[in-house]
Amino acid sequence: MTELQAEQAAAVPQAEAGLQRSRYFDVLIALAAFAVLAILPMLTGSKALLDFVIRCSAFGLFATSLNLLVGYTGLVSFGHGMFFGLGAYGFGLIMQRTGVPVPVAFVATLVITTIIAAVIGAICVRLKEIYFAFVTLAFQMLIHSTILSWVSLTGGDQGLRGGIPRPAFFGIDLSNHVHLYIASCALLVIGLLLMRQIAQSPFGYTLRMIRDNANRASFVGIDVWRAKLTIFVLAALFASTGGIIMALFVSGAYPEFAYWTISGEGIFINMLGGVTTFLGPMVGTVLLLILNDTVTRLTEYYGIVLGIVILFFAIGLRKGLMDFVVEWYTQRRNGPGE
Amino acid sequence: MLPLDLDALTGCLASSACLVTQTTSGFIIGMLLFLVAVGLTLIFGVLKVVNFSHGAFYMFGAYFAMTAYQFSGSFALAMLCGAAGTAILGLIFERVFMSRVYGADVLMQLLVCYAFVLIFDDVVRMIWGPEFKSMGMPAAFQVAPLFIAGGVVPPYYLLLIGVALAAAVILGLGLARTRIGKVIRAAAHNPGMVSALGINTGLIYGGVFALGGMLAGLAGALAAPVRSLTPGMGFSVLIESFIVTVIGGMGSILGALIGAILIGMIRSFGSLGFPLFTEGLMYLFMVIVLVSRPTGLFGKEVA
Amino acid sequence: MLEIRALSKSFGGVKATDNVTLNFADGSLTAVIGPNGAGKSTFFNLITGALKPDSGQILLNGVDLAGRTPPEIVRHGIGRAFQVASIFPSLTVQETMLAAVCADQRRASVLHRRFPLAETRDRAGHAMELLGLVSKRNRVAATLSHGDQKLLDIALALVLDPKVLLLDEPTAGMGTEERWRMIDKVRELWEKQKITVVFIEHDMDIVFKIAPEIVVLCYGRILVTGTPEAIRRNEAVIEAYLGTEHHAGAAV
Amino acid sequence: MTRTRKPGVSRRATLAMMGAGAVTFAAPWVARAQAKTIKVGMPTILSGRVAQLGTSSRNGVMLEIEKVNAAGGLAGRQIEMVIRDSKGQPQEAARVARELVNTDGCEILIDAEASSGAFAVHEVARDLGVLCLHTNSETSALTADPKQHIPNAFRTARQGVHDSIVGGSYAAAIAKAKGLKKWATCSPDYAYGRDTTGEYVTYLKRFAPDTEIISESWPKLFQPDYTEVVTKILQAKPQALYSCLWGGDLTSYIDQANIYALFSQMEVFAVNMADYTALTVVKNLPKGIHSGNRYIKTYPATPENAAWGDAYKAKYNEYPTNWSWENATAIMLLAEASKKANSADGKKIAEALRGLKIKSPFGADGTVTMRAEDQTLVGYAIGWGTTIPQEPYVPQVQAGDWKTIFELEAEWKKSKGYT
Repeated sequence: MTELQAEQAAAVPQAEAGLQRSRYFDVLIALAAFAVLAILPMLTGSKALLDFVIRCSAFGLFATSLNLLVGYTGLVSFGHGMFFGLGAYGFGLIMQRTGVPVPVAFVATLVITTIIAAVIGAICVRLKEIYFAFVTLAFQMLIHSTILSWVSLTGGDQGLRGGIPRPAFFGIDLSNHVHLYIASCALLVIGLLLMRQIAQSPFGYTLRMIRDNANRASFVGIDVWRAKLTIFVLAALFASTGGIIMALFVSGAYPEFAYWTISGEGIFINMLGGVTTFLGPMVGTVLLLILNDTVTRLTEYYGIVLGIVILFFAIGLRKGLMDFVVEWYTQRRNGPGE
Repeated sequence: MLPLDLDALTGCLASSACLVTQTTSGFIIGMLLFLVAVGLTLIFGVLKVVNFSHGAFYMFGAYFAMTAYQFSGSFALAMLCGAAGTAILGLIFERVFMSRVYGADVLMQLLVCYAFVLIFDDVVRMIWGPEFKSMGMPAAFQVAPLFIAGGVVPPYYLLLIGVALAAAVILGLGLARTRIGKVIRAAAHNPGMVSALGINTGLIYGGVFALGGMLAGLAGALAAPVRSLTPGMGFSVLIESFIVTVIGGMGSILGALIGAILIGMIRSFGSLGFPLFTEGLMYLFMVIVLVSRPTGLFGKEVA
Repeated sequence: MLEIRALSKSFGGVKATDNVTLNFADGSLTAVIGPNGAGKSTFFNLITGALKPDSGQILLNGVDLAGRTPPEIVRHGIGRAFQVASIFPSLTVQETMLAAVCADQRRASVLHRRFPLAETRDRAGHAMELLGLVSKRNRVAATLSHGDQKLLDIALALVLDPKVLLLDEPTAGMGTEERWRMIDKVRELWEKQKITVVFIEHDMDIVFKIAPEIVVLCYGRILVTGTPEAIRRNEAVIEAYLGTEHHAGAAV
Repeated sequence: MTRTRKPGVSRRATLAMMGAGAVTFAAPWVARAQAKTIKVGMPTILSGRVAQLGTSSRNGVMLEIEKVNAAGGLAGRQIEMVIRDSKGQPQEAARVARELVNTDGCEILIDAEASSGAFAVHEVARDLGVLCLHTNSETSALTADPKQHIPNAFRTARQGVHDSIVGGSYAAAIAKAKGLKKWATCSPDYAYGRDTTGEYVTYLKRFAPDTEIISESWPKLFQPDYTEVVTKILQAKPQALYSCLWGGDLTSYIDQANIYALFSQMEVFAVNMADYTALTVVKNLPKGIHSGNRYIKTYPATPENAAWGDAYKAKYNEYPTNWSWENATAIMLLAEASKKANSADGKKIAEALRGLKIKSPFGADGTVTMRAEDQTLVGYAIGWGTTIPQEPYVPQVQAGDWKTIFELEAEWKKSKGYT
């Protein structure tokens, strides 16, 4: 647990009522969100807006899953992007080479991700703090190097070329833009719901204990290593799903998906949106993508603009947007007296 | 899957001439890396900051040196400008920005550095343009390479090695023996105590960051005659020197030296045996070191 | 019954725990005392699995726990609280208790249900009641006073229903009055819960007042064990310990 | 009207955006319908290490757009270029390309991406069916592989295999004349480097069967330090060295190899040397490096080519690059095809493009052709010569023979299973 998180968490006491809020409420919100997203194509003819939501789904799942590690467990992973890349490559390769139905490829990709994440995680979660960050980064770069070198399988730096075939299944045709959009939204909503469940389950509180004080957690009878490994693998699964959406969106997979910059962007999204609320990373994703899309239209000096925005959050607010909003809201509600 | 050329590797290991040449070049690569990495490790050791913008300082050093060289034609002045310019930049960067995020989350520090990587790259692109540049080798160094103990060494690299070794010795002795060095080490271990003694820790931090920036800038300046200059040139250098410091142990100057030479050797011999997977080898080595000894070969165990 | 048999641990040649053999009867209350560096904390760390002993046995009701990991040892019924309150800063008191009970019920990895689990409420509430934390149950741990954090730390050990409770200086860092309140609490807990309690304590007044059994450690060895009266009269203890520490301790 | 992006304007616009906040955020999804003008979208790399690719591609395009617009545009519609930075990331290239078509209403794409970005844009073109001209990717498979083929995508750039055939035959002639038998290669470790080198070696051996490769080096793209590569080559003692390093990597390599005196010990064949980006930047250019022409205004030695190079220099105060002419050619072809089809419609232009032959300053015989069968550019000037350290840099270029190129290319395609 970093000081920052402690400080922020301490400032936002959770009321008992919040603790009790049932999962049906979450499901209700999720259904409502999905309904809104689903009727969007009928309201607007803008394909770009649908594209935007698809990308939000891919990065949102990725960033939120990273927050399960960073925000909930205190595991700062600099290599989470490898699972994003793994999802994209795994899915793309299975579809290109075997021609199995999409759902089969989807499940197979997740199985592969589980195996690889379990092996890498078993090695990584032994290390603490910044060293965990380093070793995950090293693994990420190792995987990236392997993708570049293993040309016969991955196409090297050119990526998986020739498009990813997407045969229709159950009447869903992912090569149709609207179908892909609806499918991405569904994956996003289901993914968020599942992650929310993880975060609010007893296991979620086990993670919080580990983040706050791993040593104490082990004296409460928690097998810290096992819990860390479990969440590492679970988070990898959602990141992989994000990668699959991205692969479907660009109809290919590229080594950049497994490069450290993807992990860096994930961290950045988390910091932008805030790590102490569940939806912080989702807000961060939307913010970053809007920022990216708008600024690259207006200037080619994108770096300066983005840099200044980062400085504003890091030095000005010193926290993510959602953290800031929640804090401001609680202060207002409680009044200056408390 | 891994393209191997073990024959070339064993062939080289069997031939003394090849062994000497590749060892020499591994050493040279290592010393160039060390020059960049030592600033990184110094800043981490004292400030506990992983200076992600270190590569940007390297880049500025190179551009400053090139500009000074173009205007003056003096190599010495170019080096001085590269080093002094980045030292000032480092001081400003630390005092105005980094000092605001000490004690904050390590991620916040990284973000500030990352912001400046983006900003600095664009600033260089604005000032010097997007195209790559070359400073050119001063006439004094345009001479045939020397043969030292069977290894080929260009005279310019002798200079680089000299500077790198001097930096290692001066930093090592300076930190261990001088009063300032002791204060810096004390600040590293117990900042509260140092400020309680009436020493301005802000000054020390600013100074160390300036020193680290200067070392990166000097490395950039020294590299300018042999490497092309582009916005973003600091990036690959940052990654390699980062690997070096992690392997050697963040904060350890000796570790950076040994780590740099090890990476140099991996590059040198790896290019013979695994020509397409040299980079992968470095990451593999980094994983192995981290897993077996998280604090690096020469890092202090953290309780 | 907790039996320690020939327990040893050394760090680079220094014997921090040297061939210690001790029995703690069920339901006993024992104070462990000794000068600084006597190996008291090491002794606790060995029993709870924070350190692996070089040799020896730790038998709890006949089961050898030596060399096992902390979670395993906790599950066998040895709980501990720390010298510096070791808590979960961002969780509320209640969340802390509920999550700990979850862990004790082997439900720490449950994914398909929502926290808190209904079956954990009674035990969590009971522990908070015992330690007088009920009114503070919605406070975030980081915002609690030092004394309450120590209580929370003990509650965290107690909520697991341990057979043996190890308290490392429960009164550390407290003022005189607060100390007495805390130690009364410890004694009260011991009486109510009927569990074995072992605690480390520096304040001799406290030790002699409440502990029926005392173990004196010195340089990793057991100097002597016995009742307060026996310890008070023991020449070796007076020489090795009381002569220096007692006055210092009393002066606080 | 042509819309160029002046940095000053965009900076102010950026500030305005940051002030205006959410209102402006909605802007990306509001398609700005402007009748009459035809928008041409161009995803390219304008930031990072290869920003020069984007800027010189843009320059090449804009130079021609002015002329085309002055002459009435595409079938009477003025061209408006919309140029966006993809930052060299394939997913961004795909995203930008889609946005250009879907939001900005671009009817044609000039894909000035390199490497994997071009393949990403190719997939977008496949998906959206929009006319797409690849201007920078020289990877042969992009057009040669029938699996990649789509009717609406064309390449107006060199093709790797063409370069290799010409380079291989040129090198073989020198090898025979000078008795160069032992060769080493040193090329960047990515698809372009590996493919181009492999093909080059194939043709070298074909024309000069007694040559052998005794050492291969594969430095990483953008590697800063080439010491181990240089000493490895020196160690192998080859008589000749082939390299397809390019841009800043090539100049770094030359600077570093120079201090090891490598160039005095072997003949060096560097296909990407004869481009002004490298020629003007290297301060101590060794004499007599063999190089393919990338862009030089003295080859083809025609007044048209010289005039084009000078016009470019006058406008942008720098010499054109290989990317510049490739992108300029895209616009020239578009304009001609539109004239021929008498339409600005993408499908009709595509139809007209197939097999279209136009006059061009960059043609080997004054013309270049968009070959119908695989929709890639042929007939462009291609040749090899040796460098000197000052203008004209490559005084004599030995032209490649397109007849031979076509024959061997067909054979190569067969061997790859492409036909």
